[in-house]
Formats: sequence, C-alpha cells, structure tokens
Amino acid sequence: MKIEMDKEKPLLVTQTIDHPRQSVFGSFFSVFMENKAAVVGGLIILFYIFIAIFAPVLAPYHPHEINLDNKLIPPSMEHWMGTDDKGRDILSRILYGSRLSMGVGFAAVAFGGFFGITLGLIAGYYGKWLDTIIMRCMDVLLAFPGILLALAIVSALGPSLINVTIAVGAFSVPLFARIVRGSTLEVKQLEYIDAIRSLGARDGTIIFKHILPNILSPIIVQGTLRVATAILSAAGLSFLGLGAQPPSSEWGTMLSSGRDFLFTAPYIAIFPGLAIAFLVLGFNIFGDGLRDAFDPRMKK
Amino acid sequence: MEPRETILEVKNLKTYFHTKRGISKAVDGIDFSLKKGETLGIVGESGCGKSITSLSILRLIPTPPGKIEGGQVLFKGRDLVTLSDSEMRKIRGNEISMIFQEPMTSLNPVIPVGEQIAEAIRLHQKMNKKEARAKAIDMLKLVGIPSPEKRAKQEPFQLSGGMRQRVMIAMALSCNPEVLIADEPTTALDVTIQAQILELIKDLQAKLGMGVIMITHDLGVVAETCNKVAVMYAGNIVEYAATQNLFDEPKHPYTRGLLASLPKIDEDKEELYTIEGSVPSSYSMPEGCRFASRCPFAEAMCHQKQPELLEHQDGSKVRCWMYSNEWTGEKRQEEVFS
Amino acid sequence: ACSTSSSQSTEKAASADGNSTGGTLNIVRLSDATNLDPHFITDIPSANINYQKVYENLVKPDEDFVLQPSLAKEWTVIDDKTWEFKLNEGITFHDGATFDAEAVKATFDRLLDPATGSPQREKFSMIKEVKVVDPTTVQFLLDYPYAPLLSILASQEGSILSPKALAEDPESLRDKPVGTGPFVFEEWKSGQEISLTRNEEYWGEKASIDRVVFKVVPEDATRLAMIETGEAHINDQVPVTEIERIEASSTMGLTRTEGLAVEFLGFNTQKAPLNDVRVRKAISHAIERESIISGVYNNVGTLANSAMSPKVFGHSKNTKPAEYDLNEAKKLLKEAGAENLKISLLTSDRKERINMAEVIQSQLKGIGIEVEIQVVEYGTFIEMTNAGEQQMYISGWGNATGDGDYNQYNLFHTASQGPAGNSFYYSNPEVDKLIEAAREETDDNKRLEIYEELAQMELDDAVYVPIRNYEHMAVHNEKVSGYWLNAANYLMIDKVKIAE
Amino acid sequence: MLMFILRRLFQTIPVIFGVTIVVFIIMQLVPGDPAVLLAGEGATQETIEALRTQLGLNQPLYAQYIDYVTNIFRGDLGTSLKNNQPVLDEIMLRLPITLELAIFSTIITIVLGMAAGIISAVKPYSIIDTVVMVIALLGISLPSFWFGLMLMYGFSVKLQLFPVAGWDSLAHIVLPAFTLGAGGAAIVARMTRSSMLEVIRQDYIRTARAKGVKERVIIYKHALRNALIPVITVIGLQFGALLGGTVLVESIFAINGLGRMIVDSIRMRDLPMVQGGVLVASLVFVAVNLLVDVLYRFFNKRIELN
Amino acid sequence: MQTVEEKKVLLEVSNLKQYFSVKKDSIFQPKAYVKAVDGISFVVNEGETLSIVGESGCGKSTTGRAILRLDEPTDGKVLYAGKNIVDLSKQEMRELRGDLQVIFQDPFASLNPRQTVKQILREAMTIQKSVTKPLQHDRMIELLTLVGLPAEALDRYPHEFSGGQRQRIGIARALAVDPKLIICDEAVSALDVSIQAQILNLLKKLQKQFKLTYLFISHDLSVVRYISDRVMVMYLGKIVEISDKKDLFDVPLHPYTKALLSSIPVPNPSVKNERILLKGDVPSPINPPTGCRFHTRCPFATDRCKTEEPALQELRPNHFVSCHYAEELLG
Ligand SMILES: Nc1ncnc2c1ncn2[C@@H]1O[C@H](COP(=O)(O)OP(=O)(O)OP(=O)(O)O)[C@@H](O)[C@H]1O
Ligand SMILES: Nc1ncnc2c1ncn2[C@@H]1O[C@H](COP(=O)(O)OP(=O)(O)OP(=O)(O)O)[C@@H](O)[C@H]1O
Ligand SMILES: [Mg+2]
Ligand SMILES: [Mg+2]
Repeated sequence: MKIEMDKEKPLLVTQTIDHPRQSVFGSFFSVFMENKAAVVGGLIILFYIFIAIFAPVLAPYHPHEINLDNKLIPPSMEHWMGTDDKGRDILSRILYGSRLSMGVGFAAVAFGGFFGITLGLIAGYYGKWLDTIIMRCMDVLLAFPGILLALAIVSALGPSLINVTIAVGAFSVPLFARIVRGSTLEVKQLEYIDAIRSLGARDGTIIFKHILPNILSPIIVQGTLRVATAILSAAGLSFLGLGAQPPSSEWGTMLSSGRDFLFTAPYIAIFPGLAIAFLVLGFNIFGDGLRDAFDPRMKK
Repeated sequence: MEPRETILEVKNLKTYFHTKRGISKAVDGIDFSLKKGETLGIVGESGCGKSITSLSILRLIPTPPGKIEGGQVLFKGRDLVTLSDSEMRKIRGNEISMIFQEPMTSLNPVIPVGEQIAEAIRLHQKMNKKEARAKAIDMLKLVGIPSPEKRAKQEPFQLSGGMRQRVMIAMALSCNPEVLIADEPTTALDVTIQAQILELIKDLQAKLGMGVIMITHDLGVVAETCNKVAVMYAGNIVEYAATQNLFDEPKHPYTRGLLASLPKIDEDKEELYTIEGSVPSSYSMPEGCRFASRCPFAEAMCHQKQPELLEHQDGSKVRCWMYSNEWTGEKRQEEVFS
Repeated sequence: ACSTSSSQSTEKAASADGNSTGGTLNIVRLSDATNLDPHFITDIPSANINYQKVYENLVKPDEDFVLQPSLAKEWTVIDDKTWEFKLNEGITFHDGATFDAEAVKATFDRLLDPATGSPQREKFSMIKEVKVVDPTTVQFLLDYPYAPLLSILASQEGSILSPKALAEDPESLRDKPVGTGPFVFEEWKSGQEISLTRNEEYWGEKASIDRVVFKVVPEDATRLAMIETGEAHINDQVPVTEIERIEASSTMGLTRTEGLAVEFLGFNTQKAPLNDVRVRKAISHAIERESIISGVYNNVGTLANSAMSPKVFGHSKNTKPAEYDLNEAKKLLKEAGAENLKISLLTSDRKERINMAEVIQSQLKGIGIEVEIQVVEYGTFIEMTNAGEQQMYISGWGNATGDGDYNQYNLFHTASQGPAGNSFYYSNPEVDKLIEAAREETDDNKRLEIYEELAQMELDDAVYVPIRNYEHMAVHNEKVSGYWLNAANYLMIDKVKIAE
Repeated sequence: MLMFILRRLFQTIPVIFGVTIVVFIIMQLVPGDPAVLLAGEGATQETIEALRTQLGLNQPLYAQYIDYVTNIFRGDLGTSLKNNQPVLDEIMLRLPITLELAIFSTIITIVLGMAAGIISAVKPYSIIDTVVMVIALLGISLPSFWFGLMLMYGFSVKLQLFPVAGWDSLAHIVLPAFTLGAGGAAIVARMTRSSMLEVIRQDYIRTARAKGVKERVIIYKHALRNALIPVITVIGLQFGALLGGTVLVESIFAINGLGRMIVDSIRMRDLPMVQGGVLVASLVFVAVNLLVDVLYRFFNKRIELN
Repeated sequence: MQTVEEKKVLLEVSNLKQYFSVKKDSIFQPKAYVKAVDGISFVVNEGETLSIVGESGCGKSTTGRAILRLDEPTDGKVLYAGKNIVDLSKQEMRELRGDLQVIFQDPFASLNPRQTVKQILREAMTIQKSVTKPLQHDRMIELLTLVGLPAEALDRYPHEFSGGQRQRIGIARALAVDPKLIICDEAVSALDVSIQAQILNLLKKLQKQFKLTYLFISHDLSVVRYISDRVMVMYLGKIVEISDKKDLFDVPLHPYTKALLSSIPVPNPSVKNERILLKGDVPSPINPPTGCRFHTRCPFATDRCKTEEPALQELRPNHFVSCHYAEELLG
C-alpha cells in the first residue's frame, strides 16, 4: 500500500516543446534514424524481404531442381554457395527459403499476436474475474518450458510447416497477452482514458481507438523480437524433423540435412545457418532499436 | 547582524548540455554567495536551472551530456570545478551535502536506512562500523524519528514520505557539513509534513550553523526560511536580494509578475495577474533579455542585448535594463501590477 | 548384377594386430532397443544386441550366408516333413540351465503358443511339433514340406532361450535376455546404453574383449565424431555420404557387406491412376535408377534387378527391369491418356529415402508427372501402407531367411495383401499359383527357375521399380579389428580385438 | 515469508491442473485411435475393442480426464508404447540427467551473463561494451543446435579437448552446458546491462554520489543489488527456455535426458511418453518459477507492500 | 443539512462509500479494504464552486471518480438533477455524461498523444452528439478561442503544446459537450504559478459565461481560496469541515483545518503566523483510527475522540464541522 501518492512535480513548460514525451511517428522516426544499430537491423530485414519477393528473379537455379551430377560442389563461380547432396544450388534454395522462414516467423507472430493482444486487452481493460481467468490460462501456457509446448502440439498435429507455425504462434500467445495486459493497465489508468470514459465513449472505442494505438510500441517491439524467436524455434523444430517437409528449402530443414555434411561439405549447413543467424540478428537489433526509439528514457 | 564569513561563492557558473538537438544552456552564468549560517533561496519556475545549479556545485551533473563550461565554485577559497575526482569525493557529503526533492526515490530501496546513513559517516570520519551505526541512530533521533533503533534497521519502503525526507536530512547532516543544499526538499510532501520538515531544517541550522541553499519554486517557502533570494529565469539569475527586500520591493518585472500571479491564502482577489507567453527554449535562447518576449515593458533594446546583473542602491541586484542608466522607456510597473 | 563378392572388410580392420585382448568395446547406435525378447523383437537394433551374442541358434549363417552348425552339431532331413537335429553337449545357459533337447522344445513351444502372442509366430507356423527324441536329439515335425526351414531357424527369432527363465519368469526376458552365447547380458540403461560382458563359461571359443556397450547416439554426425576421436569403436549405422570422409580419415575404417534386402519404389496397383499398368510402366521407364544409386546412395549397394537381392536364394541375373527410356515413358502415358498427373509419394523419414523421394520427384517431372512427397514417421508409414492409403511409396523388403519364398509370398501373393507385405495390393492368380508351387518344390534348381519366371512376371506387370540391393556398412576406429557384418545386417563381434 | 511461500504454493495448484488439461487436450488432437496404435499390427477388432474399454476410451472426455489426473496423482503416467515400461520410471531415469545439465547451464548463464553485463554496464558505450554486446546479440541469434555442432566440431573433433558425447564425467558436461547456457547468458548479459544502466540513472545513485561514495562501491553495492532484481526473473524464465533447449542439445550430444526422450518418443509416436515428458518438464519449470519467486521476494522486499 | 436558501441543488451526494479491496498476503487473512471514502454526504449547488481540500490520499479524487462513476461506488447515492446516478444503466449513464465533465491534473496524461486537437474535440462532440457534423468545425474554432488557443492549434498533436496549453485543450474538450458540472481534479497543481494563474482566470471566466458548476479538487489552499464559493475539508475518507469559503478561512473550526491553514507558507516575510505543527504522518486508510480519525495527530484529542466518532454538525450558519470539541475550541 502506498500511502503518500507521489505528487507530480511541476512539469517543465519548455520540456513539452523540447522533449516530446510521447512520440508520434515523425519524432519517432527521427529518433529511430539516430539509432544506427536499429537502422542496420531494419536494412537487414528489408534486404531479406527484398530477397523473398524477388527470389524467382534473383535465384540462378530452380530451388528444387535435382542434378545429381552436380552434387556437393563447393562454392564456385557457378554456384556461389555450392550445391547440396542432390546438386541443388544452395544460393537459390536459400533465396527461396527466405519466403518460408520469414513466412513462418511472421505468420506465427501474427497468429500469436492476434490472440495474445485480444486476450491481453480484454484482461487488462475489464480486469476483475475476466482478468484472473485469462491470465491464469496464460500462466498455464507459460508453464510449458521453451519450445516444449510447440513440440507437444507438433507431435499431436503432425510435422508440417503450417503446424509448426501454429505451434510456435501458440507459444507466443501468453507473452503477447502479458505485455498487452501490462501496457493496457498502464494506459488505462492514464487520465485521458478517464476523460474519454466520462465523455461516454463505448468500451470498444476506448479499447481500439485510445488504448491499442498507445500500446503499439511495446507490441511492435515484442512482435519484432518474437519473429526472431519464432524463426529460431521453427528452424529448431525443422532440425528435429518436425517442421517443413522436403523438398522444401526452409532453412531449418536445409540445416538439418546439411548437418550430415558438416565435416565433408560444411557449406551446406553453414550458409543456411548464417542465413538464419543473420536474419534473426536483424530482427533482434531492429527490435532493440525500436525499443530504444520508443522508450524515451533510453535517450542519452 | 554581525558580518559572517562567506563559505561558498559561485562565479559566472555555466553548465550546458550537449545533446543531439543542440546545446541546452541550462545554467548560463550565475553568481551568488553564501555565508555561514545563512539561508539562500533559489526560486524560479520549472526548468529554469535550479537543480542544475545545485548539482553543478557538487559536480554531480550527468556527464555526458552535461558539462560545466565555465565559472568557478569557490568553497572556502578552493575552486571545486578544478578539483580532482577523489578530492571532490572528500567534500561531498562531508563539507557540502545535499538533499533531494523525491524522498521516495532518493534512498536506496534495498539497503536499511541506518546503514545508508552510517555509510556516509564511515566514508568521512574515522569510525568503525559499530560507532558509525550508533552515530546514525543518534542522527535519526536528531531529526525526530521515533524509535530510531528500530527504524535504522528498516528499509526505505517501510517508511512514510515524511520520514524518508528526515532520513535524507539525517544522512546529509551526519558529517556536520558547512553547506547544505536542499533541492525542493518539501515539494513532494503534504503541507502539514512540509511544515514539519521546514521547521526541522530551520532548527538544525540554528543548532549546527551551516549555510543552507534552499531551492524551491514556492515563494512562500522562501519568505519563511531564507535570508537571501536569487530568482532564476531561463538559466539566469534575474534578481538577487535580501528576502525582505525582494518581497517588499520586487524589482524585476518577472519577479513582480510572479508575485502578482500568486493566489494568496490571506487575501481575496477577483482576477490574478498573468504573465503571458512561455519560457524560451533552453536550446535557442534569444539574444537580448530572456524575459523580453513576455515582459510588458520591453523596449527595442531589451530584445537586442542581454542586461547585466546590476546592483541597485538597496544592495539587491537586478538583471533588467529598466534599472540601468541606458533605459529610455517609462517605469510604470506600479499600474501594471496593482 | 551379382558381381560384388560377399563380405569385404577394409584393410585396416583386417590388418590390426591381434595380440591384445580385453577391453570394452563401445558400439554407438542410432536408437535404443525396444525389447530384448527374441520372440517379440521386430526391429534390427534390438535384435542386434542378442543375435549371436547373448543368444545362439541351432544353426548360423557364415560370412557367405551359408548355414553352419551352431548349437546343433548336425541335422538330417528324415522325410519332407521331419527334420532331426543332433545337439552339442555340455552347454549351459547364462543362468546355469542346461542346454538340451528340452530347452529347444521349450523355446519353440513358447513361440508357437498363440497365448504368447509372438509377432513372429506366423513365420514358424509350418512347425506342427518339436519332439524330444533324447537329450541330444530333437525333431521338427512339419505340417507341410518347407524347404527354407533351416534359414528361419538361423534367424534371430530362432534363438534358443533358457528354459529356466521361460519357466520362472518369461516376462523378464523382455529386458533381461538369457541365452548360451559368448556374451552375458549385464545392464540396460533405457535410452542410454546396453552392456554385455564376456561369458567366461562359453562352450566355444571365448570372446577376446571383456565387455561390449551399445550406446545410443541419435545424431549421425555425433556418432561419427565419436568414432573419429576413439570415444567409440564401431558405428554400424553410417550415413552413405560420409564414405569419403571415413576413407580419408587416418583414424577410421569402413566395413561393407552386401545385404539381403532390396529397396524399391512400389505402386499401389489398385489406386487410380496407378491401376493402369501403362502408367506404372511409364513411371518405371522414367526413373534413372543408376543415378539414384550413385547420387543418393553414393554407390553403397548395387542396382537391383528384382525384389530379390543376389544373396537371396531365388535371385536370377536374367530378370530385366524396365529400361530408362523417356520417350517410351511419354508414349505410354499418352496411350493411357494420362495427362497432368499428380501422384503422391509416401516415404518414411529415413534420410536416404527422403532424398530418393526428392530425386524421383524431380525425375518424374521430366515426363510431366507432379509428385507430392509425403514424409511420415516409420510407424505411420506402416499404418498407411497397411491400410492401402498410399499411391506410390518407397520401401524395402528385408529377408531374414535368405530364401526367395520370403520375398515372393509376402510381397506378391494375393493372400499377403496389406499388413503381411503386399502393399502393392497386387493380385495375379498365375503368380499366386507359381509362388505356392515353389514352396513345395524340393528341387533347388526347379525352384530357381520358378522364381526367375515369377520375378520377370512381376516386373512386366510393373508392380514396383527395383532400385537397390542393400549394402550394410559399419565404421570403426582404427583400434578395432576382427568384427564383421552379416548379410542380414547383424554385427558380429565375437572375434573383435581392441588395440591399446 | 512462510505465508508467502504457502500462498505461492497454493497458487500453483490451478496452474498444474491447467498444465494437465492442456497436455490432455493436445493428446486428444492426435489423429488416429490410440487403441489401434496400441494393439499393434494385425490386431483383431475385438482386441481393439477390448483395449478401448480397458483404456477407458469409451468414456466421455471429462471422465477420461479425471482418470488421467487421478492416475497422475497415483504416480501412474501410463506405459510406454515402445517398451511397455511405466512412463514414470523412464522419466525418473532421465530427469536427473536433464536437471544436472540444466543446472550447469544455468550456472553458465548466470556467471557468464552477469559478468558480461556488468563489464558492459560499467563502461557503457565503450569499445568493450560494444564488443560484449555484439557477442551477446550473436549469442541470441545463433541457432543453438548449430552452435552445438560447431562447438563439437571445433573442441572435440579438431582440438580433442572435450569428449564428443555422453554423460560420464565433468568433461562431458562442458560443451552441452555451454551450448545450452550461451543463449541464456547472452540474454542475461543484456538484461543485466540495461538494468544496471537503468538503476544508475536512479535518484538514489545520485544520493550515493552526493555522499562521496566511490564509483566502484556505487556499482557493486548500490547499483548491482537493485539491478539484479529484474535479472532474477529473467533467469527464471530462461530456465524454461533452457529446459526446452534440452530437446535439441541432448539429441546432439547424445545425452540420455528428458528432452531427447521426448523427441525420440515423438518420432516413435510413443504418446504416453511424450505426454509424461512434457508434463514432468512443465512441473519442473513451475517448481523453478516458484523458487525464483521466493528468491525474488527475498531480494526485493518492497513487493510485500503491493 | 440542507439549509439551502434560494440556491438550487445540482448534485447531492449522500453517504458515499468507496472501498478498495487490498491484495491479501495470505489466504487465511481476512479481506482488507482501503476505505478511501467512508460515508460522506454533501451537496453542490448550481453555479457554485465547491472545493475539496485535504492531504494526499484522503479520498478527494476517489470522491470525484465515484461521482462520475469512473469507479463504481461501494455504497451511497449520487443524485444528479434528482436522478440517482449510481442506479443508471450503462446506456443512460452514457447519455448523462454530457452534463458531467472532468479536467485532470496531468497535462501530459490527460490527452491521447496520438490524436490531434481536432480529433480530440470532434470525438467529444460526436460521442455526445452535442454538435452536428457540419457545425463541428466552427464550434471547434469557437472553443479554442474560448480557452485562448489559436485556430492553428487544431491540427497539432498534444506534445507540441506546453503544459498550460494542454490544460486548455483539456478544458476545451470538457466544454465541447456543454456540461453543467465540471469536476476539476487538481487541474492546476502541475502548473507553474504563472501558468496556473492563467488557467485559474480562465476557469473563472468560463464559469461566469456558461453558468458552470465546479467541483474543484485541490490540495492547495491558496488556490482554493481564490476559486471557491464553498470549501470542504477531508481527512482520511471523511469530511471534517464544510463551509462557505470566507467563514472557513476566517474562522476554521476543526483542529485539522486550523493546522492545515497554519502550515501554508505565506509569501510575505513580514507575516509571522502562529504555526500548529501536527505530530507524525497520516495513518493508513486500510485500518483507519477508531473514533475521530484525526485523534492520533490532534493536539486536543481526548479519550472520547478515540472511541466516539463525531458527527458533522452545523456550528455556525452553513458551516459544518465534525469535532466533539469544536464549540469549546471556538470559544
Ligand atoms: N540531462 C539533460 N539533458 C539535456 N537537458 C537537460 C538535462 N537535464 C536538465 N536539462 C535542462 O536543463 C534545464 C534546467 O533544468 P533543472 O532541472 O535545473 O530545472 P529546475 O529549475 O530544477 O526545474 P524543476 O523545478 O522542474 O526541478 C532544463 O531546461 C532542462 O531541459
Ligand atoms: N483503485 C484503487 N485501488 C486501491 N486503492 C485505491 C485506489 N484508488 C485510490 N486508492 C486509495 O484510496 C485512497 C484515497 O485516494 P485518492 O486518490 O482519492 O486520494 P486523493 O485525496 O485524491 O490524494 P492526492 O492528493 O494524492 O491525489 C488512497 O489511500 C489511495 O491509495
Ligand atoms: Mg529541479
Ligand atoms: Mg488525487
């Protein structure tokens, strides 16, 4: 129990003009651009998105075309990243694979985010027993360590990229719910919410027009970082043979089949491994940068 | 009043913040001095540079981005600005100590308060752990905390705001400093508690004889506790005078405006005076007088050149062209502020 | 096609010095055993622990897969339906029980008792009775003449179990095998390792090593790394892709043995469009099998020309599968009026099989067939093929006995449709008749003729596309010598030596 | 404090029930009839029917669930389809190994993570900070299975410093524990750093400076203890990620732990084992969280008030 | 207690209680409550300003929020124009909200940072349908002029304004729906004195212009004195004194009011007023003291004060106080 309420000290008048506490896009963008790491992260992601979109144009070969005469060629002029054990061009496969790996990442986060955000908003806004029930359920989901929940789901639904997406998404639901609930609680107690309530706004208006836009920053940050985790988890599941199925060029699958050549033709596993690591790195630094940009306290 | 010796003298102190958005001249050339046993008030609106001034004295400005760009802080003749870090540490908490505005956050939440006081004592006095603890308990007693032995073992969250502020005071005074800087020590407290704390500081000052710099935005607090007042505006001191003088005969249009815009507990007024406009940004200070844009008397010269802090015949100092010989306009303050 | 000679140990394995004895042999394997009771074992990893190590049989195959005496000293075929075995004397089981005719009878009585519920019972169903003539003589009385009897007695399921254990606690055999072999079961740490120790009372030539540990190491790369560093000695599940590396390594050696099994691409002959023989033929013509052997299998194994491998009795060099001929294939498809075909290809999740599926997928693209690969775990694979849910599938047919009947009856006889092995759902009365005839024919040459005819008929019906005759491989650390792989993929270690 | 522990224990009961429900539901999603699976190939319709009755599959779902939970409380997690052993026995055989691995990894996570975080935070924006943080960022971006293989290749095969696989000696533990702990260490390092930087901005640090306390003492006495509070939570959560990570690392290093058991069981469709393994791993995690909460409370008595 | 003469009562609060349950530390512990507001009754007359003063945590905001039904009150009635607000359905309440508006303390938190001034005002008008669409723009300009902001302000975001300007936007939003009663919760506490004066003047001007009624919540007695007609002093969830402004400041009856008044520093060094220093801190509202809640700090407390709760009594015309000894202390 806090007996004394912290009284706001008089606020700097000039500060309002000098340092916008809450950023709309413009000021956010400028802060963001100042954060070099984040820009690099963003560029990496853009680069991958570019690759994913233009894979058919960029790829020198067909990703699934088997040519057993050309197998296990080390990186060379014709095959920049070499060929795999079936003579497929690794570069082409990685280019196409970006669609799958990023697709899984985004789709899983979209799926987890949708449910997580909805539940979090409801729990945070309505509170009381609804909050208790929803958050206890989230606790239960969180009680499954790491990717075990995803593993259990995939074991039940069977291995496929879609099931992996669902499983990895399910595993992000409670994380989103928690963050959204926390931010909702925080925003809900802000005076403008009370102001709009005392104008007679409906709950839907308040939640979607006044709360949601103001908690987007933690959601976006979390979303970005979750994409990274989702890509890693999906690759892990594929590595265990529970994810994408051949001849798919999902990177985890490529890595998984490449690990047999780790000692003889390491490039088969190295390049997809690097592709994953680099993309995940991109999302991670982008997410970090976003967090810094959104969080006024992080400003130096 | 017997002439007392000056222990602290600030000369032309400048503290700037170098940020990506430019240079913020938070404190831009201020001068004042403090005598033993005297209380100097620094008042001003939010953001005018009061806290930065006090932090600059103890060299506690976050660096980067902040930096003391010039001037001197003479403490018993030594310039603190040029001391080495370790020499500076010997002064902090020992000869000059400080209490802060937020009693809720200014104490370490995970260390028992007694230990926090004892730490200061052991840093500066040759005492062992036990003696220091005993002294800490004495200090708690001195600042009027009931059952100090018990309280010493508690952590800050177990104390109320008023009590924490007392702990802060105990800590600050534990080494008998010669100067106590109190940065808005009561702003966060309720009036009844504020009254207790102000009374306590006054008592202790009488008992221990230190010089006090009382930073506040509340002119009431100044009137009640200070001998001298410096009124700050946008990084400058605009008026510097004995308290009685200042309230009896405020000179700077800003000071006058401030006093006039204050609702008073002991009088009824139909309408309050208002100072229009707002403080210029600390990143882009105007060339001339910083108050010119809001000043009802401003003439062309006010916008062109910044006035000096000029000494008035009654001993107070004002930074206003109106009191200089070059002033050509009318002096019609009385009609405006009445 | 049958050019490769039987077993060829690499130079290193053979040349290691034999003067050191003792030590613990570490064998690393992909997966753990599931059951150690020979009557219930259905998988090679489990069988391999027991076979010729803990348990022994009346007869055993040698390196050329010729049957030799083991617990039985000699045997005679008294008539078509009566076989008599003379047993070795002075043999005791690890639990102290004596090996004699009663023990043989007890073993087979248990196996044949329907109450036991052994999945292997069907294989021995021709045995009417096991008769004890005297303690060292036992007779097998059959319901009908069965030429390959010896081969099933030599198989893992024909192991002779301790009568004492069978009487006291047959359940315990599941995780505590008791046989007469050169190694005594020591401990099974589930999921981790199984250890055996040398049988000091062994009736034959005692093993030279003190102990064997079968360790489970699921990761291929890890297993190989362990061999390379000497942490483990033998790994009998080697990825075909590692051959070059192994051969280039100074610390590892490779052993290769031709196997009994054949790997093939099967068609579900009852599912459209594969119910049309022209489509099946077209596919057969479109598959370049040689490139699979070299590309997928790195030339491990040989090109198969029927469902029977060269080591199986009944194999013929003369059977001819469809030639690789894309024009012919396209022509056949046109004839069949099949255009824009979409066919699913089912495979289990074995890496090579998946690779093979991908290659087939890409090859069939050449004649305009779109193949959708369906990878499932082995259990599901079995379920699906048992239920006939597949269109095309990749499978293999092992042969535990070395006799052609095992292939022909199980794979192609109408009565075997479904779980018994005929997942082609193939039915040809003529074929059925010939298979039955071969069973009862006692003249080996005649049987061979029948099998040759059968094999060609099946190929002409394009029931399947034979791909590869198995070759088994094991990799060992240079310190190890004296082991071999038998054609049924059992690791034989009784003569192993470990150098220090 | 005792009250708090009791209350937290009390609060975990619904979570545990929730976990059993989720596991139960997931297993209901499995296509195919468990009785058919269990009966094995070529079983007759009667056998399957009998099995179904025996397994209670004819009962309504809630009754099956109640059976399931009652059995769990009796310590009966079913029998493995693969080898007919009680699932609990199989798990108890492996749990200690996994716990051992998890504990060693956690130690690496904590020691390495905090040390790196503090080094970074002491000199923020310096070269050393940048280097440490780049490594940390890589640490969370590298796929652990890939990292593990690389470590094995480098340290076991090439340098022969550590054994490749197995679980017999301390040397065996090093690589897997490092593989597993590295990601967590990276996260802890980042968390420690940002938490330290956050704390260093706090008013009470300024107070300590105003007292004349040395910078070192400020970091280790005044800042660290406060900064560790959020780090403890992260370590707790990280333990979960770590338990999940065992499925990959145990497979790579051939460690016969719970994680590998689960993966193997999934491959073999040994559902009772999967179910049991996931359940037990979750219970362990719940227990760890409980412990973390207690620790958290110990470190941060302020939360008693809220 | 209604000795209302010619004035019309706009809002009547009777026996209002607001308890918040406190998280328990143990399942065995009985449920505990913060008795933030514990049975208070008062009226607000049309067109007047009633101020609520008191120290932090005494329940001022809670009272305001309960009246607005931002939190559902635990007990009691709030009669607005004869209707009990507490019993209204959600829909009815929504309709009524146009009459009751609120201005908050924090000029940063009280505006949605992602809406322009135009959106903020338009939304208010749309929700309450106070102005039809085509007229909205003109009305917005009018509102801005009223609160002293330029028309260009419409397209700007809140963070582009200073604290005082933001407070003006908040006031414009409240005015947009033509309210009758405005609850100002610490509306000027966060502002610097020079800005505070601007806002106070504005509030006064608007009151005259639109015949508004204010419930003015503040802890600053000087501000209260400036703006109020009547003043209500609260202590730990209870009313200790309520009276006309002049009477209260000239003749405070309750020892707490006296102490409060004497604690305020006067910006005039010549005035040396007698200060009544209270002992200790405000007790916790979880287990408030028995009897008179002020007895733990009251210099005049007797045993009676510890046990018997004083009632609110009218000691002077329109001047109510809840103290057993108010009369004696007066004499
Ligand atoms: N870290 C910083 N970076 C940039 N500018 C700063 C920083 N700290 C303070 N300032 C600037 O310095 C000026 C003076 O700030 P200061 O804290 O001294 O004000 P103050 O008079 O103490 O106000 P308050 O009454 O709100 O405490 C402000 O304009 C502020 O913007
Ligand atoms: N939602 C809530 N849940 C629990 N306690 C609350 C809640 N809101 C207020 N309180 C408690 O009720 C008491 C009265 O709070 P209230 O905000 O009304 O005080 P106040 O007089 O407005 O104080 P201040 O001057 O600090 O604004 C306080 O002790 C507060 O902690
Ligand atoms: Mg300040
Ligand atoms: Mg309030």
